[in-house]
Amino acid sequence: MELKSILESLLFSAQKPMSAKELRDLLAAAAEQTPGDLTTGAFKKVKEGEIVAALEQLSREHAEANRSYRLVCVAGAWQFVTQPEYAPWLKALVGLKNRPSRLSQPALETLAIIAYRQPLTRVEMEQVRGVSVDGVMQTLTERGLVEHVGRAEVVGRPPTYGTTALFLEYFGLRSLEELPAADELRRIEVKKPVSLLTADPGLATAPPEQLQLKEEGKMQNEETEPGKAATALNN
Amino acid sequence: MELKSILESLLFSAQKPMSAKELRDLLAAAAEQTPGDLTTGAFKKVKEGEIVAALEQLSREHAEANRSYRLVCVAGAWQFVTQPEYAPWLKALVGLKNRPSRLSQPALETLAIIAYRQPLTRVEMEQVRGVSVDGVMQTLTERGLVEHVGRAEVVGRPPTYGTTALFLEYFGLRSLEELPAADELRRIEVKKPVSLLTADPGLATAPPEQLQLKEEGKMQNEETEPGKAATALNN
Amino acid sequence: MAEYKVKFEVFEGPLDLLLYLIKKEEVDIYEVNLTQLATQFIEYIETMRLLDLEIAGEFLVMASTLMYIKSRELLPLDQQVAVEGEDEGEDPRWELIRQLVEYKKFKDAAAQLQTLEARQENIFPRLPGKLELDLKPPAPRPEVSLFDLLNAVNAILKRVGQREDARDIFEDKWTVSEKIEHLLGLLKERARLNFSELFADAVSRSEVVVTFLALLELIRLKQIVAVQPEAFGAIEIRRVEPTAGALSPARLADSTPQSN
Repeated sequence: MELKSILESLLFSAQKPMSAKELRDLLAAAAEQTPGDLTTGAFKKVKEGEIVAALEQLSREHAEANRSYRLVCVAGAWQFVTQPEYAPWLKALVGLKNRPSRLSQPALETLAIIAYRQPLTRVEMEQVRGVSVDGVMQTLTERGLVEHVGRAEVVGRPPTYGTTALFLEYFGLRSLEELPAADELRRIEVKKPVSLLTADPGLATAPPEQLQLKEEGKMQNEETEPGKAATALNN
Repeated sequence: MELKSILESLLFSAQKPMSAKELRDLLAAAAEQTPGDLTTGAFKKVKEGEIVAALEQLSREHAEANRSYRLVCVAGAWQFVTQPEYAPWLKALVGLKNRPSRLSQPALETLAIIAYRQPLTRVEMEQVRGVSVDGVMQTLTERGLVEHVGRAEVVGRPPTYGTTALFLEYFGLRSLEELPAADELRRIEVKKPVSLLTADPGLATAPPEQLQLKEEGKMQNEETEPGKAATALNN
Repeated sequence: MAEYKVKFEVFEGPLDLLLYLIKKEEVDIYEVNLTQLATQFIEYIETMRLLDLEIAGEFLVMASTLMYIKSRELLPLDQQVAVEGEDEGEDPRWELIRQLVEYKKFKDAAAQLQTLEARQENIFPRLPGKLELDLKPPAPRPEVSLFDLLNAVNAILKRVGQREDARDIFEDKWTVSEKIEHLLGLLKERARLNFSELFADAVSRSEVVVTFLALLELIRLKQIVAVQPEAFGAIEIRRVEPTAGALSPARLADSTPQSN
C-alpha cells in the first residue's frame, strides 16, 4: 500500500479540499480506529513533509495522465478539479449557479497592488493608482478578498491591508508565491509621502537602478541574487 | 475533444451515479446553452449506444491505470468508486464529522439528573441545576443520550425526558439500576411549583421522608411505598 | 473630439489616461516626449470642460504637474537646477515616468489576474456523493467514562449539601474519612478492586454515597486511580504506589502492574 494511493483515495472521496495536516490527522485516525492493523499502523506517524511530497508526485502523475481532471493545491489545500475545457458540459450538470460577478478594472488593479505589496496602507495604494481607492476597497473587503492585517508604524498608525485565503481560492493560486512575475512587482518602489516614511522601509523601497528599462514597460533587472528575492518574499 | 473525456469530466463531478441517458441529456443541454458553439454542438445528438461504448472504454482505461478508484456501472448507472482496500482511511474520513468530543460539565450534570430522576421536565432539571438547560438539552438530544419520553400530567403538559438505550451502552451499564449511588441522588428534592404538581408523583418526586427534612420549597407528599421508586426506574 | 469624451469616462485616473496617450503614440514610456504628452493631456481636460463634464480632482492635479514640467522644459538648463525644493536632484519628469512605469506594471498584473479569474470560472471541483460504506458510521461517542458521570453526581450532591442540611443525607454511622481508611485497608490487601464490589456490602443508601465520596476524595488525593480498561468494561480501583521503596519485596512480587 503506497502513501500516495491512500492520499488519492481520500482526496477522491473528500467533500472539501484538504490540507496536508488534515490528511496526516486522517492517517493517524485510521490507525487508531484499527488497533493492531499493520497496514494502517504503517501510516500512523507520517510527516506533513512526506505527505506534501507524495501529493506533488500524485499531482504530476495526474497531469501526465492527461485526463479531464487534475489534482491541484489551492490556498494550501488539495483537491481534484476538472480541466477548464470541459466547463460547458459541467455548467449543464451543475446548473448555471449564481457565481459572483466579475471584478471591475479598478478592483483588479487595486487587488494586484495589494497582492504584490502587502501589507500596505490605503495611501500607498493611492500613490500607485493615482486615484482614491475608497469605493474599491469597500468592494474588495466585502467580497472577502482583502482584509485589514495590521497598522503601519508611522504617524497616525494607519491600517494596513493584505489578501485573504479566499483571494488565493478565487484566482486558483496555491500561494502568493505563485502570483505572476511576483518578484519583479514586489520590488518596484512605492513612493511614500514624507510623513508616512516607515521606520524600516523594507521591501517597499527598491534600488533606483531597477527603474531603468529598455523596452516597453519591461524592467532591466540586474542579476537578481536568488537569495534577495526570497528574503523579500517573506517580508 | 473526445466524447469519453467529456463523459469522464461529468461523472467525475456528478454527485450521484448517472445513466447513459442522463449523460446524453446533459450533452444536449450543453449544446443548447451554447448556441453556435461547434464543440458542444458536435455532441448534441450522440446516441446512448455510443455513450455506453465510450464509458466501457473509459472504464477499461481506469482499470488499467491501476489507481485507487475505478469507473463502475451499477444497475445501469455509472460512477467512480474507490477501491475497497482504502476503506480504513475512508472510514476515518467519514468519521471526521462525528468525531467524539467531551461532554461539558453542565451537560454531564444535566445527564446525571435525567438519569437518576427520569422521567422529568426541563423545569425540574432547572430546579436541581439552578440554571437553564436549553443548550445542554439540545446537545444531549443530538447525541442520542436523552430523549423525549412523554408528558407530565400537569398544567401545560410539558414534555418529559429520559435516557436512551445508547446512554446505557456508552456508560457500560446493563440497566439504570446499575447507576451508582442511585437512590441517594433520587432523594434530592425537586421543587415543583404548585401548578406543576404531578397527579402521580412517580420518580420525579422524592419520597416524603426526605421532603420533610428540607426547609425551603418543601412539598407535603402523601405516603409513597419504598418499592415505587425502583419500579419507576424501569419506565 | 467627441471620441475623447467616450474614452475619458473609462479612464481609471490620470495615470490611466497618460498610458493611453503614450500607447496611442506607440512610443516607449521612457522615450515619450513629456512636453507633447502634457499638451495632449491638457487638451483632454479642456475638452472635458467644454463638454461641461465633471473632472475629478486627480486629473486637475496631474494637469498642473504636467504644466509645471512643460514650463520647466522652456527654461535654460542652468536655471532648471536652481528650482526650489529640488536640490536633491529630484526631477519631476523622472518622477512621473517612474509612476507611469509602476502603474503600468500593476495594470498588466491586473490583466493577468483577470485571466486567472476567467479561467477559474471554468474549473469545477470534484464533488463526490456521500460515501456509503457498508458499515454504519461510528455513532458520535462522547469521550466520557462512567466516572465523569459520577463526578457530575458528586458536584450536584455537593451543591445540594450546601443548600440543605447535609446531615439529612449522611445520617449513618459511616463518615467519609472512616470510609477512606477502610478503602485504603482493603487496597493494602489487594492490589485492585472492582468498583461494583465496593458497593456490594453497603447496608444503606448513605453508605453507598459515603463510599462513593471517599473514592472521589482518594482519587483527588491521587491515592488511588480508577481505570476502565475497556470501553464498556468494569471500573477497577487501584492503589497508586507512592514509591517502590515504600513497598516490601513481598508486596512487589504479587502486585500487578500499576497504571502509573
